[in-house]
Amino acid sequence: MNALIISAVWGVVLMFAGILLQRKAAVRMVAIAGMLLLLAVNVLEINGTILFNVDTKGMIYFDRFALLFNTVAILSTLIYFLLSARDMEKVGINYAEYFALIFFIVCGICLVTSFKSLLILFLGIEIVSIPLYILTGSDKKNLKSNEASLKYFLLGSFSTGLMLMGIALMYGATGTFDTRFTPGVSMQPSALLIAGMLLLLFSMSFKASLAPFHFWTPDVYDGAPTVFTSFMATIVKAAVFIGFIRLFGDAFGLMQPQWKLFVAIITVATLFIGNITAVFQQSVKRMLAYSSIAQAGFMMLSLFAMNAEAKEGLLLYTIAYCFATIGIFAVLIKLKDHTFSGFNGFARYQPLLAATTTIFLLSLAGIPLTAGFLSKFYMLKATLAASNDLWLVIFAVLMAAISVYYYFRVIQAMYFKEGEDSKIEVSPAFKWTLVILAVLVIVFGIFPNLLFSWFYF
Amino acid sequence: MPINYYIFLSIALFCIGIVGVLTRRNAIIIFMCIELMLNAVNLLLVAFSKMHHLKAAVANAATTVGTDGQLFVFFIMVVAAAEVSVGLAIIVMMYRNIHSVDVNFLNRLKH
Amino acid sequence: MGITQLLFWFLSVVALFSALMVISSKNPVYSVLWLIVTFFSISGHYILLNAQFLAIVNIIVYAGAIMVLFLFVIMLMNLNKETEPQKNRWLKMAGAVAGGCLLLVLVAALKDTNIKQQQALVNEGSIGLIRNLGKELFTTYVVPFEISSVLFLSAMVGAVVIGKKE
Amino acid sequence: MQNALQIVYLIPLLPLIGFLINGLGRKYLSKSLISIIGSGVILGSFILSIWVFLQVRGGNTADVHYFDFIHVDKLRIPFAFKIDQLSSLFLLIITGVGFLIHLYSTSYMKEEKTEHFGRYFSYLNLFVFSMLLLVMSANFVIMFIGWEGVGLCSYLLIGYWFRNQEYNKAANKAFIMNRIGDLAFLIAIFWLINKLGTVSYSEVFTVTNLSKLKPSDITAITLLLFVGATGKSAQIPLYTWLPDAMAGPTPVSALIHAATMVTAGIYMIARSNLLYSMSPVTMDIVAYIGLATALLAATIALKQNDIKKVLAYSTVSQLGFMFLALGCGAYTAAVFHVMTHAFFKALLFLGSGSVIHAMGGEQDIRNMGGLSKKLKITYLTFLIGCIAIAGIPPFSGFFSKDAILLSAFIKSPLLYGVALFAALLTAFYMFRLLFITFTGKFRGTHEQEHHLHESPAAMTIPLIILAVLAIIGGFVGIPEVFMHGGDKLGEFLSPVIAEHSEHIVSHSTEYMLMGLSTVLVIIMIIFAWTRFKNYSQRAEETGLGKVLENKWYVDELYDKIIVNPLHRFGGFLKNIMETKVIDGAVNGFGRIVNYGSRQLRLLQSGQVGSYVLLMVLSMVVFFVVQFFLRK
Amino acid sequence: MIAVLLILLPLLTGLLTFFFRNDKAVRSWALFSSSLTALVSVLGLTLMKDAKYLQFSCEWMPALGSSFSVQLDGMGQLLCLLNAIAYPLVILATWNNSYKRSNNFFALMLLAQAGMMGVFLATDALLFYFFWELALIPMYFLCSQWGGEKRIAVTFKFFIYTFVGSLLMLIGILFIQSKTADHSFSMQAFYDSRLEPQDQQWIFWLFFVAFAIKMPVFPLHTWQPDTYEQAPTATTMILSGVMVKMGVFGMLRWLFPVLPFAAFQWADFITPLSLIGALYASLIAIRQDDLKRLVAYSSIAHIGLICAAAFAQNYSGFQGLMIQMFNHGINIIGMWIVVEITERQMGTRKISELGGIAQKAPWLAAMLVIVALANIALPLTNAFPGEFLMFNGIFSSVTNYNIWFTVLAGLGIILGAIYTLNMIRKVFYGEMNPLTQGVKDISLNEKLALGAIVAMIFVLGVYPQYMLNVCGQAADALTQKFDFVRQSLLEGNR
Repeated sequence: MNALIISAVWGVVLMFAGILLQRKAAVRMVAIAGMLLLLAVNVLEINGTILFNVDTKGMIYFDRFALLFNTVAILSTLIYFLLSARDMEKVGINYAEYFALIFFIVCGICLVTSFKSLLILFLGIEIVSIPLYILTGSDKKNLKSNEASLKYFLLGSFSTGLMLMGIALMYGATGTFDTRFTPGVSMQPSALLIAGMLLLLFSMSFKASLAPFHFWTPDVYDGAPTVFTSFMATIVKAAVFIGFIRLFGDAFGLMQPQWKLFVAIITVATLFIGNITAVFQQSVKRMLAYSSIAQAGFMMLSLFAMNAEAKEGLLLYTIAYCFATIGIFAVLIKLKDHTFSGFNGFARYQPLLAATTTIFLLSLAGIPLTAGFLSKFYMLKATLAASNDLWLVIFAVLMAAISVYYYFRVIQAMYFKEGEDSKIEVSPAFKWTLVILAVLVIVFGIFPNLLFSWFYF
Repeated sequence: MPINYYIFLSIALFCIGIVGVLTRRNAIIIFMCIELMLNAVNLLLVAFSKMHHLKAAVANAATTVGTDGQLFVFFIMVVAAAEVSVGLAIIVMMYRNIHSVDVNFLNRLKH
Repeated sequence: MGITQLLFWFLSVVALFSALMVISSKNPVYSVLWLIVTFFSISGHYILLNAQFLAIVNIIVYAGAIMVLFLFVIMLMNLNKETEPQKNRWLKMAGAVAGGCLLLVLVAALKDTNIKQQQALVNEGSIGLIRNLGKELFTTYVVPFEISSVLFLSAMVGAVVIGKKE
Repeated sequence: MQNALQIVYLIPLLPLIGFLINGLGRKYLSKSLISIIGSGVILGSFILSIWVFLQVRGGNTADVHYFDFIHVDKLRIPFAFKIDQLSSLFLLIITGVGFLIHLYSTSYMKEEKTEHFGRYFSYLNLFVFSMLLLVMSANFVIMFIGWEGVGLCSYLLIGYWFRNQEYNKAANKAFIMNRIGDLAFLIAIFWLINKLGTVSYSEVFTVTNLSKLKPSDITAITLLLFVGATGKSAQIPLYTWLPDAMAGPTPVSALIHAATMVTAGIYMIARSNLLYSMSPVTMDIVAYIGLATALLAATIALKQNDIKKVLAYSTVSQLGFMFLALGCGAYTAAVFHVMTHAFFKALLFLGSGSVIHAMGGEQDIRNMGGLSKKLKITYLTFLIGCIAIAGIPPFSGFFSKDAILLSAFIKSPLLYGVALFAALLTAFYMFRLLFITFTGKFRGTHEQEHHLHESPAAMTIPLIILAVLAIIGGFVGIPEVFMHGGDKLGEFLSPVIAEHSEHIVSHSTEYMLMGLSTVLVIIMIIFAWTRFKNYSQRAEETGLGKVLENKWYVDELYDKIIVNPLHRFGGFLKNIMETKVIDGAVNGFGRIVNYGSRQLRLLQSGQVGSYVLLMVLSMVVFFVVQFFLRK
Repeated sequence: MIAVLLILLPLLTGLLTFFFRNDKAVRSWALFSSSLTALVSVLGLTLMKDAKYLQFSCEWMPALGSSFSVQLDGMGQLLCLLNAIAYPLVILATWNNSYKRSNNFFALMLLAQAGMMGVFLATDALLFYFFWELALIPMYFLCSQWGGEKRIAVTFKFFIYTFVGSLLMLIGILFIQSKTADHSFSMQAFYDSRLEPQDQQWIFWLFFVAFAIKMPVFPLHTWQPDTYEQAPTATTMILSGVMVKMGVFGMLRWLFPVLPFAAFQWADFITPLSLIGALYASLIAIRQDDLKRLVAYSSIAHIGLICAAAFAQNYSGFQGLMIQMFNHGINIIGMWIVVEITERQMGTRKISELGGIAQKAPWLAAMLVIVALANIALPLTNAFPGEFLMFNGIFSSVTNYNIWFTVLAGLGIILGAIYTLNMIRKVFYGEMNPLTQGVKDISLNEKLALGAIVAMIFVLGVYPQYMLNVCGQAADALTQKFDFVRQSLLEGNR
């Protein structure tokens, strides 16, 4: 609750900051301070001190899982600010508003991770989406940005329509919007309920960019200003997954036989399309878009497994994925040329950045000693524990092997290809943040206990 | 009224909306079709709310069961309004740049 | 065949017909007008279901505000002539067919649900009245109500960010 | 009490030391020093061998165990020596003849550069070491070690002049052909281990253990061992390497490819005579193969013009005789022939070496002739050698060969007949060689004639000693018919070799056979004399002669049916199988992924309409699956 | 403590090496640290045999049921020793090669060593997997940074190939772990997990493919010749000398004891496969004109033989291949050193362009001949006892075709003799050509390295018993597993 309210409030604060403060650095400071505050209050809430006592009539419930995820999300956003906040200046003049919107998105994320009523889910998803439409289009002179935002908007509201229809049907079947409707209904689920569930599955898949509802992702991620791509490809996507797993855990927990098959199909399709298509990309940005689809496919395994391990794993996965991707994007933003050849000879001129980028890429590829490996490992473990059909696991693993192909292309470009120095200047602070991030990725990869000691829920 | 009628009616409207989205290429009209879909949902919700209310009213005449459905419709309208403001803004921005609202011209980003 | 039935059928036919006109008429302005017709018929349905509040809101917000906004925009871009070039007709066909399939499938799926005998209470019941709704909204649903303010805020900011000239 | 024979390890150790010194110090030592060390160590082990021999005569045999070479659970392979009649006898032959040849080499190899001189002697010592290991070993594995060791040394020595690729090819050929044999030997060893769990002679050749073996096993093992022997001892089908091995320096040919190494096969079979006696099938095969080899080689030798090639083929054919003897169960006779053959063949080779030395490297006898005047000693000793090999009493060859023929006669008169024929051929081609080389008039170039000279003492002395041995060597095995208990050798070896072929032939027949062979041999010699006493250049050989000159085209045959196909197959694998098929499959997978990627990204058409369409269609599919396909 | 040191030493020194600047210092440092590691491993073999030195275990990921537990047992000890002494030799032999950014080069080399050590030591499946990859990653960078002109593509193939294998293995590990009693990754738990035979049947392949790719066994070998050809020679030495053994080791440590039934039942399929692979490789080697590729293929042939011996699944076979792993490592490194010297001096690897080197470089030739003869397992060289026992194992394996398998394997050694001797003949004997005129004999550091190798060749060839004693226990344990399997199958039939 703390984070929810304060993020909303801080959004407003930033809107005023935009008017009152002239210097952009000051605005940035306010934003970063806000994130720190959010982090603090959220950690406080984990430890049981709730600042605002609001009776939500059981529509919102912050359990440990939600809070932990919120912490992760806020932390990632903080890191994201530290690394890339400076680069938002280049996007447009409404510097403060961007921050405000991001804070609103965080507010929405808090809703999506902790809803107990479909109404809240709906509102949360919308609060997340609408600012994203805007951030996508925020580079107003850039046709790609415009196009991306329009596409995103049209397809997004279309999927909202689907979701609402699903909710309506469910309401018809159960007579309530509460996700904890009586299991008596779900014993012999009516056609209405199933249809509603499927529609929700579709719309959530859309938001999480899972095949075959992923088509908006590459275009939007590619067209949006890279700064914001970084944000929406990581934290937002992860949040949607938490909402996803909540919805299917709470509402449809007893209907697994009905949806397991579809989740499996979607997972396979996502892994396949994401990985295979990424192979042939020429632009790293677009490759990362596809890779985010592929990673989503892996996260989907947690939904398939739907057990405690899966939840832990999803959190770990979020951390690994967000950290690595944010790091890579932060470097990518600095580069002029977003194609693979843009990285040629990078290691020669920016050894430190190259090294950290390599670590992030290895983590994404799921190489041991990085958090990425453990998270994938967890997903596979959870899936195996949940069901005995290995074909899914083996498929996922083969796809992971393919993913190595495109991630390592970047490494090859950086280390083994000659290229001219793309004169980029980075602040020491940036460097050190990046290094710390890389170290975190490694540490979580070797001593996951540091996290698991939190994770008891 | 049998609830099925409402279900079919709203599904029909919903699908008409989808068909509109599929067949038209004017961004504004596509957006209008989406609004149509939302309205179909609204209708359905109201119908369901009345249905549940009827079910509950048998036991107790003064029940308020079903209000939530109608309130949800209210919220949908709120959101729809918000979406419209943003959406139209985006479309206008688009129009400023390429002087067209034809979605077929949205093909810089592909593959 | 009471009056309500008649009204129901009439409104349904109007709604469907106007909806079809929305997607089929060449001229955007006509589409908008047809959509307004649809909304009115839906509002009629609301009244039929004794949900007066929603009926009014529907007319004010949708037909009144939103549709007018659309109309403005269209006028602004003077798209009011039949400019829209024909989409590739195969794609059109495919779209229509796909939508039709979806309709068929859904109808077939939902035609005999366990609630198909149940009735939707028509032209009586008081939950649709503004008093009940208001009470509910500001007691139980106050939190979502407040949250939706955040939504509006972001939408507003967004509209400004996008719309403002640089 | 500590057995006096403990110190036999010195016998192989000395040559090893010599090898190390000469090998490592070949850059720094002087030739004389090298020759002293090289021959000295052999002399040392020769003296030791004599001492050992006397010990054994005194009935003091022993299994000397040093350490466990390999010991994995039940299988225990000790590094141990077996000193008994057989091995001690071979010790004498090897070290004795070996020493003489070392001595001979000191002057024969004078012209070599010092380091190559050192290399030569180190190889020679190494060879003696391995050979000693072979004969002294107390189990098959250690024997195998020596077995491969001698193969290695012969490889090194054949390729001694490594600048000449032909020689190197010959060396490779020798090694690889030996390897083929060795493989069979190895498998036999595994078979023994598998069945008996041991490889020590003292444990294998016990009634209890042998009775454990099924006849089929015995046949298999003996046959495999025999295949091994054919490799080492140049029998059909693996004999072709030996003639090529003449690429090495002549003393090497004398030592390795005549006197010692090639007899390893005979030693091995004699060693395991108990096994062989239990498998008549193998015995027959051995006999026939031996006989065939003897005959074939003899026929080839008829038409060879390279002095060393003739001797080489005669060696092959003599080895054939020995195997015949083994096949007839006359192990003693075989060993006896090994001994005598060692004497006179070494003598002949060294003699030929002397000739070549005198001719300044010329080996083709057609360019020689009338050398008897210039090279008196060489001529005489060579003559003795020829008489010995031809088997004229009382020269050594007579007794051994006669024993073989007799055993053949006992087995079957047919065998005897063919063997006798081969023996006659032997006499013929040997004297052909002798006459063409030493009689008539000189046919070489002028400077060669000018260059002619008798070899130095270091070369002639060994010749003389060997000549004497070639004469008297036979008296250790005088047949019963002449002198009761004359067969000293038989008695001596009786403990190790169970001679089962009893003398069932009457003395009269035996006399008759001897007479017959002797007379025929003499006739042959005279015939050869008439044909070749003043030989002159002949026209190209034709018909059978040509076939013989080309060694029945056996090498060409092997190339055709084995070497070339193998080569071509290898090429096929390298160029087609590896690159196209297997690696192609691997890369193909990558290509498929790439192609799929290129196709799949076309799905991302950039059109909102098509996106929605795809979404709707997949929705429809999902609904259909859920509501109409799943039950 | 020894066990931990063996991992930590190269790991830490390796990480430190990144920060060196001066080239000479880097080399000396690398040599020093690797010699230290060698010393430690020797210590573990001689003075500190006691279990308390050779074992270490502490909590790592309790949540996952995985612990950081390492142990130095017989087979591991040999391979650790190999790994430890290989490095000083390699560094010494390639002392004069110049690398740009040599600090990174040696750092990565040492990291790879740490990884391999870990593989040989780990007694926890997850830990094993970690090290398995840790050994691979530095190799990837080494090869594609300092390799030949086609390095990037080739190395990448190598990486993906191996990575696919190890991922499959990961699934296998996970599956077995989910079947263990206490859901732990510890080796003991794995050994005690009595999987259903029909489960074993296919889990077996998840593991075997991974190991087969690593070894490599025909037909999964095609990455190997290219990689060996393209990689920098020092790396190639490590790859073929030590890393290849990871596959065999993994098989013996993690596959056979865990899935004995499957291992037993697939033996009749895999043995001929690997033997055919050995022949196949030898035949190709006969036709090779490239020195490096020739050695590479000969290595494939040897590994094929080792794999076959492993699937003989009896005491003799296990003992043989255990010491053979060590000896083959030594010999192949020797081969590479010679090849490397030749290439560096002549600037070509084409056998057809070389010849007569022996005249100018007798030492080089002598060393080569010795190493080559060891490579074809001549008696009294170190390879003989190993191959002898392996053959014996194959011959006495429990199958109807044991004789034929032995014959196949035997053909292998004949072919081995053919290509090895031909190589010697063409490269070192014969007349010199203008190219080889300029050859110089080997320098001191190379003499030292090769001398050490030759010394080992002979010592271990004359007295192999020591090695056999070291790994006897491990072989015994494995054999008992399979005796048990055969027993139970017999009873099953009855």
